[in-house]
Amino acid sequence: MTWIPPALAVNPWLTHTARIADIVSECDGIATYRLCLDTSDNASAYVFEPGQFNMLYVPGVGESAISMSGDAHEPDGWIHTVRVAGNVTRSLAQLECGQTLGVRGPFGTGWPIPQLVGKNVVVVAGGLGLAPLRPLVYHLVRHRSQFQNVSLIVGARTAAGLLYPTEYANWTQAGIDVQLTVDRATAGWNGNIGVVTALLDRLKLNQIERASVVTCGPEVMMKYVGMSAMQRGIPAEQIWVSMERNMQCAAGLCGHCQLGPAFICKDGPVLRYDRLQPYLFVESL
Amino acid sequence: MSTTDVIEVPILTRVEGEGGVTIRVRQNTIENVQLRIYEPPRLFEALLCGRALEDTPDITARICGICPVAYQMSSVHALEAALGIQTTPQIRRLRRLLYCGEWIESHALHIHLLHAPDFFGAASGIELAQRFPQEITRGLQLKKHGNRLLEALGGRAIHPINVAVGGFYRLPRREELAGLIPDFEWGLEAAIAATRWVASFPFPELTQPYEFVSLSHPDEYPFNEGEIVSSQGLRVPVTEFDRHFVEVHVAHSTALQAVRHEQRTPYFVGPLARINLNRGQLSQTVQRLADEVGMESECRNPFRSIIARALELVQVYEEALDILRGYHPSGPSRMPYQPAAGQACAATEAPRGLLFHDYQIDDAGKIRQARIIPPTSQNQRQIEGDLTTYLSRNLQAKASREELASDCERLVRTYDPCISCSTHFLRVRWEEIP
Amino acid sequence: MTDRAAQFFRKAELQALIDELRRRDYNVVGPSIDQEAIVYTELTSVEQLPRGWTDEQAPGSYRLVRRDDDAWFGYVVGPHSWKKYLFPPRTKLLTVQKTEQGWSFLPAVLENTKTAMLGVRACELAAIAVQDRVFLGGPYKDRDYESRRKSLFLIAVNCTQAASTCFCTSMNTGPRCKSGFDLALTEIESGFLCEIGSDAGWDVLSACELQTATAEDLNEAESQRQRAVEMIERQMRTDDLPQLLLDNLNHPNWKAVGERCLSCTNCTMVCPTCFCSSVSEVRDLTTDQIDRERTWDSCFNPEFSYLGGTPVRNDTSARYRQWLTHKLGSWHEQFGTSGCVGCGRCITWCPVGIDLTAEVAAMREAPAP
Amino acid sequence: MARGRKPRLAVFKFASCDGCQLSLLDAEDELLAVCDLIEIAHFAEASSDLQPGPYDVALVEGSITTEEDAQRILKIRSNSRYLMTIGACATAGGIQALRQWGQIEEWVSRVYPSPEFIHTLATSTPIAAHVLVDFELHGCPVNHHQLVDVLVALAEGRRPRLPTHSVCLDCKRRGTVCHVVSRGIPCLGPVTQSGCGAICPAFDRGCYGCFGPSQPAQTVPLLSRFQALGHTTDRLVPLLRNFNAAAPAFQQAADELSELHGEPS
Ligand SMILES: Cc1cc2nc3c(=O)[nH]c(=O)nc-3n(C[C@H](O)[C@H](O)[C@H](O)COP(=O)(O)OP(=O)(O)OC[C@H]3O[C@@H](n4cnc5c(N)ncnc54)[C@H](O)[C@@H]3O)c2cc1C
Ligand code: SF4
Ligand code: SF4
Ligand code: SF4
Repeated sequence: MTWIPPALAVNPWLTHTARIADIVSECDGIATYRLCLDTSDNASAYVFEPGQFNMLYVPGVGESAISMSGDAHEPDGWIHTVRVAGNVTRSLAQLECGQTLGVRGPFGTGWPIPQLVGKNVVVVAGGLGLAPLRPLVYHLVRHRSQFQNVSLIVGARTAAGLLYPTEYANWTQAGIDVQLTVDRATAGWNGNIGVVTALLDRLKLNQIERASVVTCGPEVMMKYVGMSAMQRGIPAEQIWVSMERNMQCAAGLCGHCQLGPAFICKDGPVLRYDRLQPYLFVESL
Repeated sequence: MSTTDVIEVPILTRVEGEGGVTIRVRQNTIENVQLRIYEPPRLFEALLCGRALEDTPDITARICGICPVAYQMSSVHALEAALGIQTTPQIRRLRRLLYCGEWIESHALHIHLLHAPDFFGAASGIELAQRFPQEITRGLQLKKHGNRLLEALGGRAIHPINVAVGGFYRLPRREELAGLIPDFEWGLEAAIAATRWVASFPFPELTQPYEFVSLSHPDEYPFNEGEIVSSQGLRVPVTEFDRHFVEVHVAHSTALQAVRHEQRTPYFVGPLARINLNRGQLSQTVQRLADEVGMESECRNPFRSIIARALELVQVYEEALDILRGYHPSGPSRMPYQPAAGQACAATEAPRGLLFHDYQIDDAGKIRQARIIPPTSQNQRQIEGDLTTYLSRNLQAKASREELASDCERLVRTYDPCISCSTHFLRVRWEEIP
Repeated sequence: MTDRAAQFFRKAELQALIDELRRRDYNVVGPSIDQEAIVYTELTSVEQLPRGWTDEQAPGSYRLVRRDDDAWFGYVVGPHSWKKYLFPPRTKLLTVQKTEQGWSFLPAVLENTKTAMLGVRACELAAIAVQDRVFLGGPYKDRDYESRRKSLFLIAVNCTQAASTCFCTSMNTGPRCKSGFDLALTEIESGFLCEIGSDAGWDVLSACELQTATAEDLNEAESQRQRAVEMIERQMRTDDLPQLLLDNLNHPNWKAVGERCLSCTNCTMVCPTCFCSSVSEVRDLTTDQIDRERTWDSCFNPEFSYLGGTPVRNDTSARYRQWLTHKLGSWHEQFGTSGCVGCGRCITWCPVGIDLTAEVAAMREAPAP
Repeated sequence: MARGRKPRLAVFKFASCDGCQLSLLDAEDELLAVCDLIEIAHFAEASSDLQPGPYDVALVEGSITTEEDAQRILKIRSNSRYLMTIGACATAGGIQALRQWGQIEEWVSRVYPSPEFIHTLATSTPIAAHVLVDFELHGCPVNHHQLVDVLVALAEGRRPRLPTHSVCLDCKRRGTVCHVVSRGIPCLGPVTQSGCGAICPAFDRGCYGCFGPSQPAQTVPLLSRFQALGHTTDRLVPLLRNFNAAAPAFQQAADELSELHGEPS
């Protein structure tokens, strides 16, 4: 069970003032923010597990669930990578350094790090799905020796949509097999073209029964990743996905995010594939 | 100016609905003046035919978003007369109360946002608010009270949903109305202050030998009941409306305009007419206030109708408070009835003046024929007459067309014309003189 | 805990009980007639009770009718449920203010509402227990619910009749009130038999003139309660429900019911356990203050499952399926109980009379291929 | 909207009662605050200062019933970045759309003694039948809180968003007892879009659909329920043919009902 901050357990609506400390533009419509709480400059205020998320609140507009995308070991603020999707994220994108917004969290389950220890780990990210996976990648890099082979498959629509490109070299150096693919090649691209599952299918995995897959990206992509992984003999119990649903409370009280028996906000967003399987393929559930 | 000239006010602003004025000048004399209404016809009288009579108050409300209650009131009174329905004193009081809400809303709107800017050369009430922040904010509060009352009793301010043939769908609970009392106590004082404020405005000189027409009731300031009276001594029941008033086709225009039946002369309806003809029915407070602010006992200056409107505002605040304080719901919310064939008419006092409805229904309770004469179509001829007089006097003195045009607009605005309700107006077609 | 055996008091004593609770600052709420139905509202006097009235219910139909006796609680359950007091239709969550330094966020001030509910039925006690699990049983507590719940006083009343839509016996929630109350009454002709469920209940009861129940009283009460049991016609098999629903997520009946269902949300609104809500911004333009407010919402509302531009559950049948499978199926896994207590409200108050027990039966009879 | 500059608002009227634009003035508490966010560039009912376009936001009230208006709306569209229709007339043709079930010549001559002077179309069509509409605000009249919300959203550069669910949800939130169930009254709440606050049921009458069809508007099962309750087509067809008579879901439902019963439609 994920650790829940005691103050949130008794009032999940507890919202803190956060100030924008840095904004780094990633690619078209996507930026990474560092948010610092007004009430605390203490690193312990930013404790989270890779895979968890915060609710970011722009007053007068609304809230959005946004994953942590920073390094859990170097907490100097909340790091979030946000894509402009609708009103909340657009209003967020209009804010400048020094301006404030509301934050509550962290919420949700993290990636199953203890279960990955000693395993061949395959991380599959689609588009913005790399954001919630980056804290996990940092962990893998930092504790590389605890894991067997580690592969990171990153897919994007075009090369310009590949998130955090400057970091791939470090990750490779740390012993992670980073593989990139795009749906559509643009000038200058001479890497893979095609869906992430194609790379997954080709991936060399010496001990299938010791392999685990973690994935985040568009729901269809994750479905196919799950299917491909299982076809290669990886049991459903060793596949984890991070789901997305409409969320209002993030605490299992509002009913919006249900998928079958799971509340994506508190039982997820990271869920084991076998738990989702009966529901994931039912249309409009 | 050239010998033949056309001065146009293309869009009358700060009036409800859309219209314009065209004035033709030849050899420095006014040849003719037309108030043009280019509201496209919506054919209410036709679309009512075949509808169940209980739909009438909901449908006729849509004739005008500014004074929907007036349409609801005239229609239910006419239909009740046709069916022989007698309502209870409580229903009657609540209907007066509902009308109070509409008058407050409409008068406060016209005084503060539409008319007052004219006296200070402001383009709008919002602009005027920079100069008179307290007065305009106070006016908005008054307007809001009217709306809150309409909501409490009618469900909402525009197109209330609670008016039924026979009464109301539901009587408001005591708390729903009693909650308004503190606001209305404040509002009564505020309305008095507003009256003093508007009475201090600089008024242009213009007096006309009008024939004022309104309802009149021996015991009360007129809303829903009374005889039709005029300043020329007319006093007849509403059922005789058609013998004394008629809608005519005018040669130079295709608009229907109401005039006195025999004389074919224009007449004047609205607050100024009501206050002139019913001064004795005003409360003591309002009578004293009228004297205090120097409102003549028969005022013939249309610009001063803003004072009449303000005095009426005070009058209806008092009346509303009285009804609110004494309200204890009891008895039926509406009277039952059996549909039966019949014909009847009724007139009530809309904020802008007399509103006449006439219906024929068949034995299944469906409308066979409807006729609706709104206040603005009754004033239209008078407005044109005023414009002619005013322009004849001022054509020489004021050289610029713009100035004259905006004077005309201002004069039209004193009538608070509501053009959206003008179901009888036509688009005027123009033949320019070369 | 002295003598907790059943007590008896005369009908008029109920007023003393109400007065005593009001003296202790409770807002006493209970059944009364309004809008041609028996609804829950603030009570100051027993005169407000629906004496001599009963309700006749059928799918999509409810009528208030005169009884031939003067029973005070001679009805079943109406369009309101008690959840409106514990989980109100609108609740303020947060107040946001603009300051020189930026936004500041203040948790909503909890309303100090001591509520005493009079006339809670067995299925309704069960529903409160279900919502307790939803709002208080998980890792996050709903503090508004918690504060309301903590100061709640519950006077249950046993059913002495049942409506055609009731099926509490199938859901094992009634008609007899077994626990979860401070006091539980059974109405007989001369007065009320009263069971005591808590110290607080016993304490409040001191305001009434009590008598010891005679054997005759006890018999009459028992046969009244038995009458309710016997009147229950509707049945639903529950042992296999979660699995049945899980196995039939693609059953053609979902489409069929989706064509009849209005997606109007009435069933979820009247259901005493449904807890879905949404949050909205209530902005005061003149003061720059914003309240974040939670309002009742429903899984039948298409926008409820909005995600990235379109609803996930984008037709009525998908939404009906979500409701039913949640209520009767996944609720078990989430909260260790069924989400349905068998009160029958959703059957009665569906404007077109859709009956969840019939929909389940349809699936049971012809499981999906 | 462009940042740093107040968006310029214009209000235009077609065949209508004025009630929807009046709603803006009915937002007494917010009016002055809204004017801080938005520049009123053209609003004849409220201001004599009529500025020429282009406008950032045009509010359009009323339906198209004349040839001239059909031309005028084209000009307005080309002069406006964002065009929003307000009210049942502009979004569905309004009550005056009933003419499409009648004979226009006969209707005109019923009202006017000289029908030859009347130039009106046989239809009353919504604005969206003529030009692209960016956002529709429903209601007869619109709800002024919704109107203010939408204007503030636009001024702040957000996409306006309003609930499209049924009136029933609001009806239950306010604790009103369902009339269909408890009294057998035909109420259009289940198929009508939220926005009014469910006032009709709260005043003991059925909803008459003035906010137009909800999503989804399941008229078929609702109407057959009403028929089972004893309501005749004679009553149900006019109920649907009110202020949103020409809104597709209501129009279709009413036409189907009257066809089923051999009424000329
Ligand atoms: C666990 C989790 C983690 C996430 N992490 C990230 C991340 O790291 N980075 C990132 O960029 N995104 C992330 N997302 C996605 C992100 O939350 C959504 O893209 C975001 O909420 C969009 O907000 P918006 O207001 O800009 O978009 P909108 O599409 O406008 O929606 C915002 C919310 O407003 C409501 N809403 C808006 N329009 C409607 C409508 N028409 N009907 C009903 N409701 C409506 C809904 O509640 C919706 O959720 C994550 C989502 C989840 C669930
Ligand atoms: S689902 Fe229906 S029967 Fe069950 S508790 Fe809810 S309203 Fe009552
Ligand atoms: S009264 Fe009308 S709006 Fe209210 S719940 Fe019933 S059907 Fe819906
Ligand atoms: S008719 Fe319907 S939508 Fe219109 S005000 Fe009444 S309840 Fe609301």
